[in-house]
Amino acid sequence: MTQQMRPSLDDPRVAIPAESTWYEPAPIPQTERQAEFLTLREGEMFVNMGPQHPSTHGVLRVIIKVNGEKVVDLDPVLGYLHRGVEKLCENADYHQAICYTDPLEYVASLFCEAAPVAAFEKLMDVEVPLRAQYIRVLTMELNRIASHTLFQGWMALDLGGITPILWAFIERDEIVDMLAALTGQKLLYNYYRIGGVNGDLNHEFMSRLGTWMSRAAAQIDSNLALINENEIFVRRTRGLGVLDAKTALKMGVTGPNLRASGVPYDLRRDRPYLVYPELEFDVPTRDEGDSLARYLVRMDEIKQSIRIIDQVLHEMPDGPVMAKLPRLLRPRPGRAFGAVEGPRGVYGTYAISDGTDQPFRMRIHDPSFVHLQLVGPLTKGNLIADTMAVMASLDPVMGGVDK
Amino acid sequence: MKRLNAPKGWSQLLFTTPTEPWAALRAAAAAGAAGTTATLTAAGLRGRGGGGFLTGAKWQATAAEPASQHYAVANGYESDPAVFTNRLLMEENPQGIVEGLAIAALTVGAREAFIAVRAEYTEAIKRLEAVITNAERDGILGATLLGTGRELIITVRPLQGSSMIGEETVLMKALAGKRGQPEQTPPYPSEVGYLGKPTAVNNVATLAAVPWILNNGAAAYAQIGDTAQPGTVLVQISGSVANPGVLEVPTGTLLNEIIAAAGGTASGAAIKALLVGGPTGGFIPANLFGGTPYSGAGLKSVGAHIGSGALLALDNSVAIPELATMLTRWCADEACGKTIPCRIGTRRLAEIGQRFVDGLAGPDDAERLQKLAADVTDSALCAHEALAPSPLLTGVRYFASEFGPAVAEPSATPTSGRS
Amino acid sequence: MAWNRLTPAGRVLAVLLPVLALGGALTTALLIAFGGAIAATIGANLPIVRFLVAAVVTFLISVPVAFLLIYMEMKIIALMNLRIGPDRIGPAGAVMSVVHGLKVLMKEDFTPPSVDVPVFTLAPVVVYLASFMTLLVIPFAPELTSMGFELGLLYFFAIGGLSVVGLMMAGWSSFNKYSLLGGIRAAAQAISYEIPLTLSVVGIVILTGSLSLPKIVAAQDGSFLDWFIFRQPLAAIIFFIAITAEANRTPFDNAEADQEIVAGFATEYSGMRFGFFFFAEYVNVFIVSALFSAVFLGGSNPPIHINLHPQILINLGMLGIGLPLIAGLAPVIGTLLFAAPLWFASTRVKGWQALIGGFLLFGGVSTAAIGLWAFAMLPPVANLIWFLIKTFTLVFTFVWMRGTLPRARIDQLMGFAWKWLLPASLLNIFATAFAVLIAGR
Amino acid sequence: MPRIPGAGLVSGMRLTLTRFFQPKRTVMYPEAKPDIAPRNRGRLELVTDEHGTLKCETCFQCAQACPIECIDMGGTDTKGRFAVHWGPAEQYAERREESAMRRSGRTVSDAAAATGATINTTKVDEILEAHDYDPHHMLGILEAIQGAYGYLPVDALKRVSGATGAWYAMVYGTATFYKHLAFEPGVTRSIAVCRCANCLVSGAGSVMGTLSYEFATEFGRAIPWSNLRLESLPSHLLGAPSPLVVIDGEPQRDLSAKNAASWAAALAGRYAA
Repeated sequence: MTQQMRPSLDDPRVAIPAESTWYEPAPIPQTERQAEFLTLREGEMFVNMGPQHPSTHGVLRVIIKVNGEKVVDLDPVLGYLHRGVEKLCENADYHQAICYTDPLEYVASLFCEAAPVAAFEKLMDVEVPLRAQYIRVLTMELNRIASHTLFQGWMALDLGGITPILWAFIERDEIVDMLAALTGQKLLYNYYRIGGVNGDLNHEFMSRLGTWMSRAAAQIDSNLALINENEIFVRRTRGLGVLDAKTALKMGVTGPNLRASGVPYDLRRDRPYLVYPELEFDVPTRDEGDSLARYLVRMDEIKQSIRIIDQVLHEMPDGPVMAKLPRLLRPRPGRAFGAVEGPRGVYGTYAISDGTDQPFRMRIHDPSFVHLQLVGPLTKGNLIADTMAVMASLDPVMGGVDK
Repeated sequence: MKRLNAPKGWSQLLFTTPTEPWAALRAAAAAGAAGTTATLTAAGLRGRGGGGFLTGAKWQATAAEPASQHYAVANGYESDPAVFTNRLLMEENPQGIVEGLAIAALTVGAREAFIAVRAEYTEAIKRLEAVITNAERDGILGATLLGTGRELIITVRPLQGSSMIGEETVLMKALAGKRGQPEQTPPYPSEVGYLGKPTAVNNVATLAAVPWILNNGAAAYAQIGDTAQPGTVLVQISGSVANPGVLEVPTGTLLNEIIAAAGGTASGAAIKALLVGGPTGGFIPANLFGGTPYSGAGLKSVGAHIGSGALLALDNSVAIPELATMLTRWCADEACGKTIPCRIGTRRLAEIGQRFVDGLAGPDDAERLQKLAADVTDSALCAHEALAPSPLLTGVRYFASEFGPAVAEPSATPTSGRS
Repeated sequence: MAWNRLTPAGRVLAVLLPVLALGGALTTALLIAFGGAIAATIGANLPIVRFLVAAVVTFLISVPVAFLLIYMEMKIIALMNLRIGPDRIGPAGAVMSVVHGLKVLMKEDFTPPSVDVPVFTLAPVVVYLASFMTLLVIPFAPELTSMGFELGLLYFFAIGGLSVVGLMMAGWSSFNKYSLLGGIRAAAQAISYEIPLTLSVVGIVILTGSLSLPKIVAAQDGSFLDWFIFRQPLAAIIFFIAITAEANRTPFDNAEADQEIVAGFATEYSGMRFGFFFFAEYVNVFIVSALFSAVFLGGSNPPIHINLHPQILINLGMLGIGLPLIAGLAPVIGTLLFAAPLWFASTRVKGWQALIGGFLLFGGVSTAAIGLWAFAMLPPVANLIWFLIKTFTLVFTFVWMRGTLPRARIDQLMGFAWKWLLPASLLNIFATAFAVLIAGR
Repeated sequence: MPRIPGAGLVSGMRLTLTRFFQPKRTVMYPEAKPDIAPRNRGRLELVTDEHGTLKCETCFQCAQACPIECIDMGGTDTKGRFAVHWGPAEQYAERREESAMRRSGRTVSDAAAATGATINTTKVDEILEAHDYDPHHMLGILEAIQGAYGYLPVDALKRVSGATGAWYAMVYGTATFYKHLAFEPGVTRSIAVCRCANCLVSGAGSVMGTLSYEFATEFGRAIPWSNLRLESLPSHLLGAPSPLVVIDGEPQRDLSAKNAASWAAALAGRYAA
């Protein structure tokens, strides 16, 4: 009489005597996720982080397979913030569509407006007045600084330092208050219009900007001193999550994450838009490609942004801030792609018009979504704590990822 | 519509003009507020407007409420278009009503009092005003009340435009010239009433009994009628009876006796049902006439209420579902629109009723009717809404066969939504 | 019975007074009957009684200490963050942490369904017990040491190491992967740092020849140059780093790294059970600071001995009948004296306001005066104050570090302990032993 | 990274200690309000011009343009009368309400107001004087105005609102609530049907059903393009036969339960002709 055998519960490859089925029936996986549990090896376990977790930047869910502290595999689960923005935009007219794109990137929402506005302007062949272009550059660079300062705080917070985030918020609040004086809102500005901007610079904004500019560089430098030189911080980020230039280009990485890998690609210089060709600025790059490099590239960009703002304030011409446009916009049938260089990478919008007052199709490209797929490859083999460091250094914003 | 002669043995007091005018007012002034309320409480006089509060307790609460001013209001506004009990009372016994209101004002410490009357009742207004003018001339009312130096101004206020004004919170608003929509109670008008001040609101039928009680003693009143709710009430009986008219009956009189007092059926055909309480009242089938006393508790147990005091005798020529649906539609049209279950629910109730009438009712309409009625009743802000489903409910309860198979089959006696 | 007419306070009194009277009478009777026997029993078992009293007292002071430390942490970090921090409850928000404690007490004490209930319930108790039991050997002052026995240092390390058991229990029983990771991290970290911690004080043990904390403190008597931090600087650095890890403080707070493993071993805890972990953490901070100041900063010794013993002690018996008179009149006269300037300062000040102000001022001034007198005249008070100053300076340093530094990674942390601290502490032992040998002491 | 190990940590510690003593940036919110720019558009509100008149014209363009439909205004009550519900009464102003009435589909029945003409308000002033400008006598005032003009002119309501200090919304609400108050000028004739239980039993229901079907309107409203109103009688006349139908104040006596439906159809036919 041969003994009946069955696969073990712990390891399906091991056969054990089947008597045990009397009290331990072999589980039949109902879902793909359950089936994954059968692949666990000795000493491994799944740890489910998020969608509610202190450091998943919103509602990201990451399922980590760990062996002790070591990350064996990592699976980001998206969609907890999905609102169907593209579809909403396709059911709104061209002006209304802009306000749906704002909350995609709630940290630097001006860039998410700028991309569809650029696409629509190409679609309608609108000439934006020069002053409006300067104002756009000014506000976008301010927003970039706000975003990067906040990134610095987040990065430190994810590594366990609690003070930088509060200092970062002080800086960010000043910029955001300044933009609120101009646009009327602190978070979702909804300031750019097809053919210009909604309202000229006002005294309130200019006075706040002047106060801030007079000490911004020194203050940000001083804030940076807390963690840039810190041994613990540097040791935790140096050499962590190294992304080489080839992989980065293959994966479609853009923005500071790409420049930290040594590829000097910046849309502002390489595919110029607005008045960037007339302005003088450097594109900071680094060759290491690790988390520290991604952090430092962003900190260098803050200085370049301050430089751009300085030039814009000196060169801004007088004139109208809004092109003459009909009330109801009905572009000719056609298609257009507009893109801007944001604090996280290239924000793009691809719009197709069918001649009505609503876009027939509107596709939104968000860099955070692209960068999030790097988390897996970059963290495998590192520790749980490094997952947070890598994720923070990639700086994803879940609003744009889930759209 | 006329007054009917009551059978022998029924106490008649509301229409009796006091033999000695203003004696009760003087007695009340002598007894003081506490004495008056004690007498009324001992007599067991309860409000005739529907709430059934002890009048003495109500006045005591109003007087005890600290405020710069108190008011007294006589509610002579009849909600139902075809009920004339109050009108008859105001025309025949204005003296008793004015005196009762003066006693109320004296007790609660009011310097101003109103009699709210339907603007159509020109004769009643004339007679009430005559009494007031004479009293002011004699120095009994007006600038000096009974010569004490306190003032008491009684004004007759004609109102019209909405049948909701009969509700006391609505009456407060209508008097103040606002939209006639009810308010959440409590606070009752005895705490927050006319212009936000404590106000004693009483039906004219209640007030007319007050001088009689003070003249003849509390014990005499307490012996009349039902023990829980002593006294007499005014009833208007109409429909297929031989002598339609207004009748003063002691509480607790059986419905049978009331029909008999009105002379029985007019056509000789048997009375199938009695609609008790006006448009928001309930149908009572003939087999319950003998066992149902005309009192608040007695009527409530069979799904009806005293309401405006209207009794409508129905013979076999009337289809109950059709009448119930029309009454519900009246309730829907008169809804003030403040409570949404009332505004929309009564309309839906009427639609369900119409489906029964047309024979289009679905199998679940009976259940839906009960659920919706329970919702409307539970969310009620005023009596109108709380009672609006009762025609349909009592119709379904007692005349299920007329509503067709959808209602008749599920069970013999479907429970009412409230219970 | 006029019970209904009594106020609540009156009812309490009406119940309490007879009970107290009865209890007092009974106690008196018992004392009269068995007083001698009781006294004899106490006298015969003095160490046990002493231990019990000390345990109760340390348990009672551990809670206010935790409250004070929580408040310090909130306030200091807030100020470093350019915030204001707690400021609503109490003066400068000082009562905030007490309110936090009350809040924790009133929260639902939830036991998740899958946990190992006995272990889950015991874990906070073990952790809290371990931390407050180490308070017993802290030499607050030579006269104020609860249990100044020999082997005190060893006792401290042994009992302090017990808290790891509690953390492991919490992590294992919670049926939560974060808790498990947190518990194991805590265990690994504590065991690794126990070794450099213990080895770093061996040099001092060699120098003093004793494991008793009072004796170590006594060995540092003299000026601040006699403190062991100057004689054993390497040991002091190792010891400081090790106690930071022992107390689970930033940058070594991996066991409850909220950015990584939510709340570590305490993830599944709520209500007062979480409160016990929380309190234990802060009591631990106080204890390790106290230990550092005792071992390296001279404990209760003043930095410089200044002979400030003015012989102005009034012989109270000399006053005779005047003593109660002065004791009674001094507050009245003092209050009036302090109230007078307030009263004359502004016409808007009402009489009673001036009197209350005067009384408070008098209270403050007289308390300060008595405190100064006690500091000058009573050595235990002065010693305690020096000890607390040193301890709280260290507590401030810990909070300051929390406000500044990010967290070290767990492998770097372990590597640091085994690759750097352990060799360094061994080096320290050899150097000290060699020096002692050379000096011939 | 600095050469000396730990120097970075120490410099960080030094920085936090300096910040420890620096002035704090907290805004003590309930006591001190944050510095909000005048352009801030945090909350939807109705703004007024320099004369205190609301700038909103109730053109509904904002509600149409709002992509997430958070702006809404207007609605109908059970009576089929228009009632604006846009925020609390304090946000109303006369200009808004009129245009709300005008634009929301309800024709402004007051032709004078619709064309911008005004009425002679001396009689209104007399009535107000007689009622002592007391807003608590609103019902009496409105009834007197209806008595004087035959209907309630919008100008008169404005005048009442201005003189008594009552919100126009309240005046308007009161005027629309009570059924005996009418907005339509020139409606002189009425067909009134009693709806008491007696009459319903004896055929008033079928009269009403037929009439409202034939005239395509509800009871309580004017019949479009005519000077006729369908009313439900506020009270039954004493001694009238049932069912009771009153045409222009004249009780109709040739009705009974049997012929009610055919009688109503004949009546409607007569009026249609």
